[in-house]
Amino acid sequence: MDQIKLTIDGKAVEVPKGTTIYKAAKTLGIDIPILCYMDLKGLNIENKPGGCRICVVEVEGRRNLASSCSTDVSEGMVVKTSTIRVLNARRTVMELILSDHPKDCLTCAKSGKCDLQDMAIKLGIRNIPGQEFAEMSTYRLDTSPSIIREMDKCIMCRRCETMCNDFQTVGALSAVNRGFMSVVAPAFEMNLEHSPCTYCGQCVAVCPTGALTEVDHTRNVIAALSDPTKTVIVQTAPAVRAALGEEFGLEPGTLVTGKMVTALRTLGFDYVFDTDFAADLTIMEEGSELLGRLGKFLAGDKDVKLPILTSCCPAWVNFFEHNFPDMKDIPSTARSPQQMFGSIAKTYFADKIGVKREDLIVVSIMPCLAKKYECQRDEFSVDGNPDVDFSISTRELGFLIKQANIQFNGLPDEDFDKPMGESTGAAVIFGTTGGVIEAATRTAFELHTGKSLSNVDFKELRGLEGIRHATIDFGGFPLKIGIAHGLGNARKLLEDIKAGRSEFHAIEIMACPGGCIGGGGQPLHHGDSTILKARAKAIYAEDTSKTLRKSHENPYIIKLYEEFLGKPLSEKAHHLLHTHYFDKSKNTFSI
Amino acid sequence: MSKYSMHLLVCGGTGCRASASDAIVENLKTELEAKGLSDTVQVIMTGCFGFCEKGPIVKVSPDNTFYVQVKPEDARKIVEEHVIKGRKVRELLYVDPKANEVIEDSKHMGFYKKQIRIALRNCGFINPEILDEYISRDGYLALGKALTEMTPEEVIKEIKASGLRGRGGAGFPTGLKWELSRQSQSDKKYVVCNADEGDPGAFMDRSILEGDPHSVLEAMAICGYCIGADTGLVYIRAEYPLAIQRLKVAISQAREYGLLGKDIFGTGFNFDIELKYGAGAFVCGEETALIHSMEGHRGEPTLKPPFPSVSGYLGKPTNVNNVETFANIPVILLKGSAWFSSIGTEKSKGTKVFALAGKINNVGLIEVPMGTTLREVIFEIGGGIKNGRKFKAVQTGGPSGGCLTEKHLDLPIDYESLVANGSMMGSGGMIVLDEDDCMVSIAKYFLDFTVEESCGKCSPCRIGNKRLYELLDKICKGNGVADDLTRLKNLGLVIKDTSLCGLGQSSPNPVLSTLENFMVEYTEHVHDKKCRAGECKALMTYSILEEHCVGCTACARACPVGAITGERKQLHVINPAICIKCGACLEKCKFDAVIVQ
Amino acid sequence: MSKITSLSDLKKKRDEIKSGLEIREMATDPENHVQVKVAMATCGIAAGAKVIMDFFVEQLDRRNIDGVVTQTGCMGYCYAEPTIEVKLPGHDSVVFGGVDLKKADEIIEKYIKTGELVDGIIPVNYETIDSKE
Amino acid sequence: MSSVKIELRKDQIEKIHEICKSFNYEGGELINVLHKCQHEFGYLPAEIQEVVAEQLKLSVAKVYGVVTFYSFFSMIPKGKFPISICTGTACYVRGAENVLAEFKKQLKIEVGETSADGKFSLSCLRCVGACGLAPVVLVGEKTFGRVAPDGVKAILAEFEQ
Repeated sequence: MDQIKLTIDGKAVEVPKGTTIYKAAKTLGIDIPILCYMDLKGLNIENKPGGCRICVVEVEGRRNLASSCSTDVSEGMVVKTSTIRVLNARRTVMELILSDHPKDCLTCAKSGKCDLQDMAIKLGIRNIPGQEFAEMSTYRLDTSPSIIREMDKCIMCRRCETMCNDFQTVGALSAVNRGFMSVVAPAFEMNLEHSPCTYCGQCVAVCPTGALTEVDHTRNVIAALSDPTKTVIVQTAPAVRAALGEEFGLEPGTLVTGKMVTALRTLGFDYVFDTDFAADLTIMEEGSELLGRLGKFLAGDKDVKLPILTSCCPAWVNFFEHNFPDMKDIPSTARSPQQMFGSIAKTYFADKIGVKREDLIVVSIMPCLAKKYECQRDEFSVDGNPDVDFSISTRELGFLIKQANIQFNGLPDEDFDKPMGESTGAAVIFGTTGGVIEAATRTAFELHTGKSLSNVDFKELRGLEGIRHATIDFGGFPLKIGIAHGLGNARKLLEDIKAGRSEFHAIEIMACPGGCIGGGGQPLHHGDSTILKARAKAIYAEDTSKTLRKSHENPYIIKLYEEFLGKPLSEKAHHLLHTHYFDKSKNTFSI
Repeated sequence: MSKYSMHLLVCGGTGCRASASDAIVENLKTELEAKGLSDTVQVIMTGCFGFCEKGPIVKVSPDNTFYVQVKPEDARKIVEEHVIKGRKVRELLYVDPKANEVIEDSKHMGFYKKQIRIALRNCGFINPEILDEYISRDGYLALGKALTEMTPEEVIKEIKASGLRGRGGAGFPTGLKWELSRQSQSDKKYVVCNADEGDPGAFMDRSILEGDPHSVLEAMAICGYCIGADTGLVYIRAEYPLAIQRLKVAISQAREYGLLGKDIFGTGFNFDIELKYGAGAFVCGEETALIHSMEGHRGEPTLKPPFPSVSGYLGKPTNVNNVETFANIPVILLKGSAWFSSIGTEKSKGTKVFALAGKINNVGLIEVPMGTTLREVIFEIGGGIKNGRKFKAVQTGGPSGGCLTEKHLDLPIDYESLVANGSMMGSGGMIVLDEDDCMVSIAKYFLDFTVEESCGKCSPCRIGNKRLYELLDKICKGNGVADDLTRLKNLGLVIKDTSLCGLGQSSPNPVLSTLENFMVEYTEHVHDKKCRAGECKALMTYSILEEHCVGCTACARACPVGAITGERKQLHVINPAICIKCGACLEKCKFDAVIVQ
Repeated sequence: MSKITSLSDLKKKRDEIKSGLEIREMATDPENHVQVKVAMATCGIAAGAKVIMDFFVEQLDRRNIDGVVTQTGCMGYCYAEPTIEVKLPGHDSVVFGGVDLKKADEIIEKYIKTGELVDGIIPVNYETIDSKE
Repeated sequence: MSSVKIELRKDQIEKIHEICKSFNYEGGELINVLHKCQHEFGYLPAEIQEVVAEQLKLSVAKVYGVVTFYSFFSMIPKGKFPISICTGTACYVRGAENVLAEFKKQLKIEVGETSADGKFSLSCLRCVGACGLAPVVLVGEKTFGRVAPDGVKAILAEFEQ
């Protein structure tokens, strides 16, 4: 590749052609402030509108300042990143942005984690000249089951739009209006509820301000915990343990499973369980479904629906209900681990401890915002009582722990309660892309071939490539597996299936980049994709450390089937652990 | 046929009229009558000759004698000497100031060289809906010449040598643009004509498309030949129905003649043109925004580079020029680059079309060589200021431009001189302002426009222009403080310096240039709470003149807030603390007793 | 309409049209063959040019004047719309501004019929590219 | 945005389908499609935008984003006699603002609104290019030049019957 020589702040530097000034400066250790720019390396997500104009620098020979995030270097370029002219411009632009931004930082959900707040501190903004005469753009507050849009706080960085349209191809959001009143919104500025939004929460995950945040359910959880008539149990999703530590300043990728359990117990949960238990259960049901369809296929049944698609990601379920309703009989009917957990908890476990369904409160800790919506779906409740009462995100758990004045980093490690706290390594890897299908493969292989796997690590299924595929030798039968994370990638696979081009037998789909580790409810990555990689590593480490690594070997799962469900896909299992899907393509403004 | 053998044409333009051309007509008629000549010599009042500086004007036809600064009493002399004896009245003849020569035949007057119509050469001459009329004026000859006698490189060389620069704004050299587009390697390229004239008060491009659509089509085909494109797209404002209709007619006629389509002039060159419609967004005049709009997106600009010549419409190399630029091309090829570059100034060649409007007598479309002074345009071609008011400023370049003042009147107009003085060529709107125009309000007007037209993508333009507007509004409402003037300037400079596209980079110009040239008006608004033009209502005070007031009570009854007190047949008084300055009393008073200061 | 397939075709066509125009100009009754052009751009139409054009078409016919009325683009005199140009054979063309129906009638009756000028002439104040050599 | 829901008739939906078809269902032709639809229906209510989005395989949000970007597109039905006041610079300096204020006063509506009886709607446009006639007002297809505030009543009266 061609190398370009240039000078930045008096220092010579050589970078490949096509490098931006911002990146070239980084190689010199010069950190030019950025606001709207976002580069999730390795995931192919770059937001580069050049809109905020905070990153402007002086380039010799140019009339105007250049935005360093979006200007490529050229041979002999002389760049100055912090002249008086640059600093004045940067400060004035920041004052402008703040002049159209609410000042309720103290009570803002993003306080302390806000890129805009950080930038105001960095630039030493102490007052906004002329604020008293400055009109602010205001928009209607939009509260959906998962996400709150408080667009008064939008700074038009367009990151959410990039995630929603380019990466997820959901198309719920677009920049609307023009000029001062321009904002990112669903069609007709309706609420997200009336849009094709999947609640994947990727808009929230990248929003630099408090414009997009999760609906806060921590108050409901506190109320439940303080109600003496209620038995409150909690389940924690696999990806939470690999990220929660970040809320307390721990290095990304630090596993905090034990501390998390202790913290939850300290908060007052009567039983601290693990969604991983339900993940093992999912594998039993979904794996059996796969084997069933595969058996029919091998027997020559032409009508069998293959590939089978995983169904544990609620944003993905919302996505195909909106966009591919004609294919709603392809995904597995297995409920997600969160819902399987709730369903078993409010039947099997409630009976065990002799608590009435209404008096048992199930809380889930999820890396996900779509889970908030999922647990509110009508089909997951019995006589109006939901299987899972409240779903809170990893971030909300962080708030709860801080609120309770628990010194998280100093907590001892404790174990989950039994029976629904026991899990295998196969369940843990549900938290990262490729994990569900790897777990399913471990079980399905052994059930199909009757042989025991010597090596359970299917490395070919791992990685961060948006679409991956692998062929596994299933005792002579080549099982073709596809994996996609990100709904845009999922869409490609679905279009292939629709067009009859798909060769896969099974496909795993996760809505978020990296799978649940990159979920919309996780600690904010602030545009640093190495954080996601560290979390994935932690997940695989936990898997390796487990003695049991195949779902069908989980003794409490075996017991559950013996005592309660019978066998996978039994009538009872169908009733409690499976679901059906809806056509939501018309669920918009009018048609 | 005519019974008259001689005509005396007296200028009836507003300027001359003010200096007694009516009396001249009257006197001429009386003189002719007295001499018994009223049946053979006709006196006619005409429109403006556009030479108001030397008015009143009397022209004698058929010998083209041009008398200047004629006084009513000169009528006798003209009749006795010129009409009867055939001797010209020498002291009334125009003296060329440069050569110090008396001009006898007005055809030799420099004045008539003030306007040269190149881009407008066919406007008003041909029927735009009949291709034959265009052909009769050498239409499509330049395309034929290019295709059959020249290589694309030779054509580009010719355009480069002509010195033609983009007429839509910043003045990028057209030949160089074509060369860059030619150099881009691609299987598909596009030629785009930017006909999204969005400058409020400019209509040059529309007039060309309505009056001479083929010249643009021909030039686009030439451009296609040069850069290697077979498709042309005209991006035109949907608000221009007539221009759209004439373009459609022109395209279909050119196709019928084989001047568009396949194998043009039997050379194997294919080129066809489609229309794309704008939908009312000023920012779409910016190339990248225009391209996004053509692709069906919001017309938001993106950073350049990459330039459209490398990656434009649908990611393909795209050459964008505006209507007036294209309209110049065929003439350059037919008459040669040397001819073209002999017109204009050192760096700005050829002519420029301006839409002259505002407080000027001859509102109109004019085309002058680059380097013509503002004075010539305003006071000669434009016929001076309406209603004999005093000239204050001229705004060029629309919302991206600035206000030039008295001291700039002798400035030769070209790209560089306008920019150096805080304005710009822009697309060619030229709005003349008089003493009744408040410069702060004018700046506010343009900012209002920019705020409405900002796409909202980058923060300096989205929020900064809004803040500029608010500051100006505050000043106009009498709430300005000294600090606001400093803030206006800093904010303006930062918006210019940091905005993403040309709209934001030039939007503060109306503020900055008025600050520069009319600081005293700003300080009057801020410190003295006074608007000398009387435009800022909030800064006016209403009072009643004792000597005129008859105590009729009409004003008190009209006042909606009860600010006026006074008994019948007694002096009435306005309480300034209650007065909302609505002007109702002023309207009602029959005795001119209410005054506004 | 036949296709133009070469440069010489175009030139031939141009020359044909030109001579054709001349023939039209020197019509059967050259003394009375009049050409009227009405500026029909948006500004002109907004000011009422369409009505004026219709008037000329109808009235030249009704008053037995051998003439051609055509539309053209903007002449540039926006302050004086509607604008028309009248060319009498053997004369330079004359532009009249601010033409209303009354003025149009006057133009027909006086200028076209007798060559007598009427008020409202717009002096031409520009050079064409052909005169600029 | 408009909160009034309308029900598109079958033939109207078919008309939109036809328009989209004439542009080969190409997403890049969105603006041309919207122009045609607005020409056909007079305005672009949400329901039309949804059909267009579905036909061109675009998100409704994107279509709405485009509609709200361009001032030519309207989501509110225009009055029987749409009044447009030119607020281009030439008209502005010749008093267009006062003329606009008078129309607002007479009609008791703001810019972008339609009078209660559906007769008049008020909008501004930037330069119709008839600067010689400034200030200029358009009512439907008819142009009024050199309009003064006291002439507004007469203009409205012309269309009142």
